[in-house]
Amino acid sequence: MGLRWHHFALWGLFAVTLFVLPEFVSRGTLRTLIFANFLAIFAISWDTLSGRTGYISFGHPFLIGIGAYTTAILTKRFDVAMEISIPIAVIATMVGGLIVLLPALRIKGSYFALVTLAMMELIYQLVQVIRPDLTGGTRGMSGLPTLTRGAVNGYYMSVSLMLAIALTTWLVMRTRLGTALSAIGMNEEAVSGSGLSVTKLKMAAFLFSAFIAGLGGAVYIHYLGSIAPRALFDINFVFTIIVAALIGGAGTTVGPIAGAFFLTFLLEYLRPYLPGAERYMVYSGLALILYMAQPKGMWELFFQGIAKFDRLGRRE
Amino acid sequence: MKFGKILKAVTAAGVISAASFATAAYAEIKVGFIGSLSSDTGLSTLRGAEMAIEELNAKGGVLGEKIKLVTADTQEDVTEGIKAYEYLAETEEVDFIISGSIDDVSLGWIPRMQEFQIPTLDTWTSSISIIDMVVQDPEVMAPYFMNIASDEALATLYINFGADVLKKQMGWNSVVILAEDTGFGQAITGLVTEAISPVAGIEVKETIIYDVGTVDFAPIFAKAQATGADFIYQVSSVNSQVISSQYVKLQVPMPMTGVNVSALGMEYWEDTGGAGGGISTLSPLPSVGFKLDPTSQAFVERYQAKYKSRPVIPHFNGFNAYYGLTQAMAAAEEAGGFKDAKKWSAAMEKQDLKLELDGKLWLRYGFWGKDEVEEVTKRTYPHNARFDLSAPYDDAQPSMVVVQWKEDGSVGVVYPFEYATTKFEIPSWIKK
Amino acid sequence: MALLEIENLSAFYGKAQALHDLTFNVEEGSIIAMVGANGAGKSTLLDSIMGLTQTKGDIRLDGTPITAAKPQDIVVKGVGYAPERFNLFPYMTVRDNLLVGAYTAREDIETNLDMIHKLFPRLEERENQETVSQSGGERQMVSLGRALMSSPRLLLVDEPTIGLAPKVCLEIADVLKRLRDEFSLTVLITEQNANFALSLAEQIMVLESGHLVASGTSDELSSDERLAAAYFGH
Amino acid sequence: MLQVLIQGLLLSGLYALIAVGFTLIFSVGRVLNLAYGAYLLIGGYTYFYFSQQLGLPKFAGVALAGIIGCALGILKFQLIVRPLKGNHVAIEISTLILAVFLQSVVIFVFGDSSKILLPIIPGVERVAGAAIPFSNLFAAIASWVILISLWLFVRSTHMGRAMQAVSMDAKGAAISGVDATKINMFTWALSGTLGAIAGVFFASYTQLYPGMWVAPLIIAVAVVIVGGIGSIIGTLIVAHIVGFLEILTSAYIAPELRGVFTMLLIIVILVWRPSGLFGREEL
Repeated sequence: MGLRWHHFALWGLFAVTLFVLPEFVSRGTLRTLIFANFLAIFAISWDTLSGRTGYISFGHPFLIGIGAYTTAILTKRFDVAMEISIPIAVIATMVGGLIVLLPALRIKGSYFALVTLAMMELIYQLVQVIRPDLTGGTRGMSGLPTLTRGAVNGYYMSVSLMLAIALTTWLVMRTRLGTALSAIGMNEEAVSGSGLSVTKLKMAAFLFSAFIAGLGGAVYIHYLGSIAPRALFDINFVFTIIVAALIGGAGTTVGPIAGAFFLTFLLEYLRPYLPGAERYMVYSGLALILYMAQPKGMWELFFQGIAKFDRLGRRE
Repeated sequence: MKFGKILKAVTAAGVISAASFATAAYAEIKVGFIGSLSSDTGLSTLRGAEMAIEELNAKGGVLGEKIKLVTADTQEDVTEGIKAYEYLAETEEVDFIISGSIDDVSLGWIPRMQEFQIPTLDTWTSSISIIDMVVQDPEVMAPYFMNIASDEALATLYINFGADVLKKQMGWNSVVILAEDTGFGQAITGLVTEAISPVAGIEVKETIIYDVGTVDFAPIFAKAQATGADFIYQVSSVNSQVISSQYVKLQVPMPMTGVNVSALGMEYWEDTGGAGGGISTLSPLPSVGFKLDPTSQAFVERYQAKYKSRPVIPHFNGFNAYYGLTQAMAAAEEAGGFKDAKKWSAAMEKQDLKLELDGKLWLRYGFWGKDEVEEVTKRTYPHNARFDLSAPYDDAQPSMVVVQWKEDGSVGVVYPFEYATTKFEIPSWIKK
Repeated sequence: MALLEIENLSAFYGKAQALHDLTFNVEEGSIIAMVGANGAGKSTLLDSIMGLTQTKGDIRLDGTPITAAKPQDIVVKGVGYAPERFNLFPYMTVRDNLLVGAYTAREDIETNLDMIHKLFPRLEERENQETVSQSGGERQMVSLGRALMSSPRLLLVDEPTIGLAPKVCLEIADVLKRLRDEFSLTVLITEQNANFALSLAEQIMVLESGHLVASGTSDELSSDERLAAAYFGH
Repeated sequence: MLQVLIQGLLLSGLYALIAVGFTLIFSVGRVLNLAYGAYLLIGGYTYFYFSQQLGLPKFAGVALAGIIGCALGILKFQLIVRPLKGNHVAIEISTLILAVFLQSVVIFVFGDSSKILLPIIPGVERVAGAAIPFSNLFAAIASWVILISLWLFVRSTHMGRAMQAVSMDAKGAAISGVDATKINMFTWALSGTLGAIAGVFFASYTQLYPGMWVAPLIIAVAVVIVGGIGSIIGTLIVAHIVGFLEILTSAYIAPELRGVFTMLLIIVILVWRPSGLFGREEL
């Protein structure tokens, strides 16, 4: 797997930094960090599916929504305890992942992106009309049970979950499975030519991505305490997830996290100057420039920057 | 070497910015606004609050401290609403929150209000389910007030309008309900369906629910016509100018009345490009088509001098924010600030502002007591605006009126008769 | 002055070099064949002349440099190309395929169509057929026809006989000869089938791994024993 | 029955008009322009600004919307599509970002609240209980006219054939002397113009609001997927399938289900016949 001690040292340092953060920052900043953590989870989930295998999903909230709605309905309508409903939600999402897989077995490229977009639209419309007594229809549900109260607890919960998911993903992606997934992204025919079962590999990627999405989605709505289809199955939400993953750096684990943190804080820092939706003008404008400049993401820019400074340093 | 230096600088900058975040300045009363900053209704609340704060500060502030307003946009989105409430509570650490949120957004952040216990005044949502929460859990909901009459009052007034005008004057016997698929739509539809037949004697032929994203209403109107009902009752709060402008553009040969939130503002005529004549809607009191009392009129004049952009006249929730914020500050004076939410709540419950027009009570900002039972609906409305459902409305305002836009672009009140400035009419293209 | 002059031409795919310092001339009114095995760089050479690859060196047409010019400009200057895989427009009819070929030579459509129909009567019969449903031989004819629609002076044909039945090969060879004799075109073809090349071209060049290893008339090359063994099978 | 037929034709015409510009880019440029809906957004707001706010004649408003849409299409091609050199994923993602950017710009300039446009051609006629607003009738007829002339243009002009050629075989087009860059730019300009004009009609029937780019994009996606790429007549037919499906659902099943069947249709078609009903086996 090519693990080195410094990998763990860096992860440890990262974790420790995040865990001591509540001592130094205000509760308001913690709330922002919580959203950054959840966005990071969703971006990692998107990245394991799309960033690595090249199957671009424009309907990722489809998966997140299955997890979120399953646990919301179970806890709100059937009084199921969250300890039970969340695992069920994760399993339901993985089943959803298999549904996404079906078209992927036949179609690729832009068409796959379109079918995922259609799936998101479909579930958005269905949630509103099929059994609104269960789903809450257009307006969703509020007053769901919450896992924690208060900014500090919410922060520790979200950061632990995010770190656990990130570390797991990182480890999994360093195995041969991860290599094979990236290989699918580069050249699917070559992978199938090399005797590996592309279908099984895709299934692994889709299930893994769905697992993260379901877990993240379920915990997210038990943090928010409410669920609304308009906010969830929204192309703007898709946009935020994809941009986070890509700005940070697709195909890496740290990239989506960096992207999520960067973008969430950018939005929060803009709030005093542009309180409304105009904030997205700066956000998307910057995202567009960054993406056009370096489609591999900030992570790549960062490394290039270090290399440049190192060269400069040596010259002095 | 250089890289090391830059790293140091970056770290230093990070520490400084984190530290500046942690220390919040604290020498003033901070009011937080939560609502949509890009909708006319959201702006109404914000500006009403701004005007009240300006006046209070000119008089020396509250408890010797100046009032400062911070805003958080909900974008009419539940998740953004929760984020906005958290931002106000935790980053800005406000003392008091004034809300121009729509129903679904308020329902989203209510759990946060319960957690933070920040005195909060809603000026726009009329959701009866929030008042139900106050009934069920008065302790936790103590800091919450809603100074607009709730859905129940709205529906009840409409039933009276149905009996007095639609049935008696127009001779209509049956209705088809066209309701949007929102919390508000469901609540009003439920209340109206329950009562319109037994009280007003109007039969409900069918209820058609439509999605708020509906682009083309032609088939929906066709369906409504097919029911053979005498008129359409619409319930729309989101994008309601779409349905009304298509009603006019399609010249649907069937009268339509009901609740159309966009028709509550002066901008309705401009927004529909003039395609909005004939639409009538329920409306809270200080709204379009009214002569105002002197105090409110003075407020409107100052408002128009200050703001050149739309909305050109505050919606009723702008008045609610203006008077409500003044009352909240008065309650704070009495309770020694906002820190003790229970004490403030008790002081707020006692607030009572009566405005008269031509020697008669016309607008009242007061709240129902915990155990007070309203006569018509036979239930309690703690922390909800005080309304009076039966003429001569001498206990409080009727809370709701019916206004109608004419095809020439004028607007007037058609019901209750005591307030009426014009008569209810059907659009010219409908053959009688 | 030769119609096409090539001097020190090298071509690259990324960092890989596919052609090494080729220098040769194509005289006006001749048929020249470039012979070589698969992967020797024959297609790359034709692509390079058309401006489709990254090149170094000089290519001159009638004395004017066309190195690194855009394909459309090279077409305008009088080079027609019938590539190995034809690159036809599969869901367009034969006629429309030909008309696209006339994109830069719209005033010659009538004459060129006449000429093509004379050369390939079958194309006229099937002018409303989509090329996706045609046989290899027919596609080769459309491909040649399309190249001719631009009124070229120099025609580049990549592997005109690959995968075709012997009878069709003869037909193509006949057409190429007629193009030179009746319509005074200069033709540069590439061939794996050296015997076909011998039967057609007055001058033959041999390409091996991107290097030009021999060049001469058919007779000269046939008498070279090493080449004869390698390419001409005797 | 007649009523359903009339409503179906009107709505379908509007949908065809919306989808055609998107189809064009997808067929010729082979890229998904997720910012396609933004043409409608910008077109609608341009018309609103010039005709309704500044009071210019309606025709001038529509023409200006078309010009701005055309310029936007060219800019998009020059600034995003060309630099990304055929990297489809990158183009899709950047156009999505661009769409959100344009939406925020509209919010910044015009605010978030929705606006109702005056009908381009006022008036309404009733036939068999169905109302036919002249504006919609005009949009439906315009969509037929535009689509059929586009079909003729693509089939029988040099430019049109070159557009087909570029879409089918880039190398083949290049060696025929077709400048793919010019053709692509022309296609983007045409798509932008058509999109912006469709936006005026779409907005004048529904409403103008910053999020209005999503619904037309979904409609366009549906039409293109079900119809298959490269088929203009397919676009026209499928726009009618989608339009009638919605009207029939609203009339006979439930209005709130109107979008569900369209989405189901997309998914079923994509899984069952990925090249679409009228498309080619080129995946």
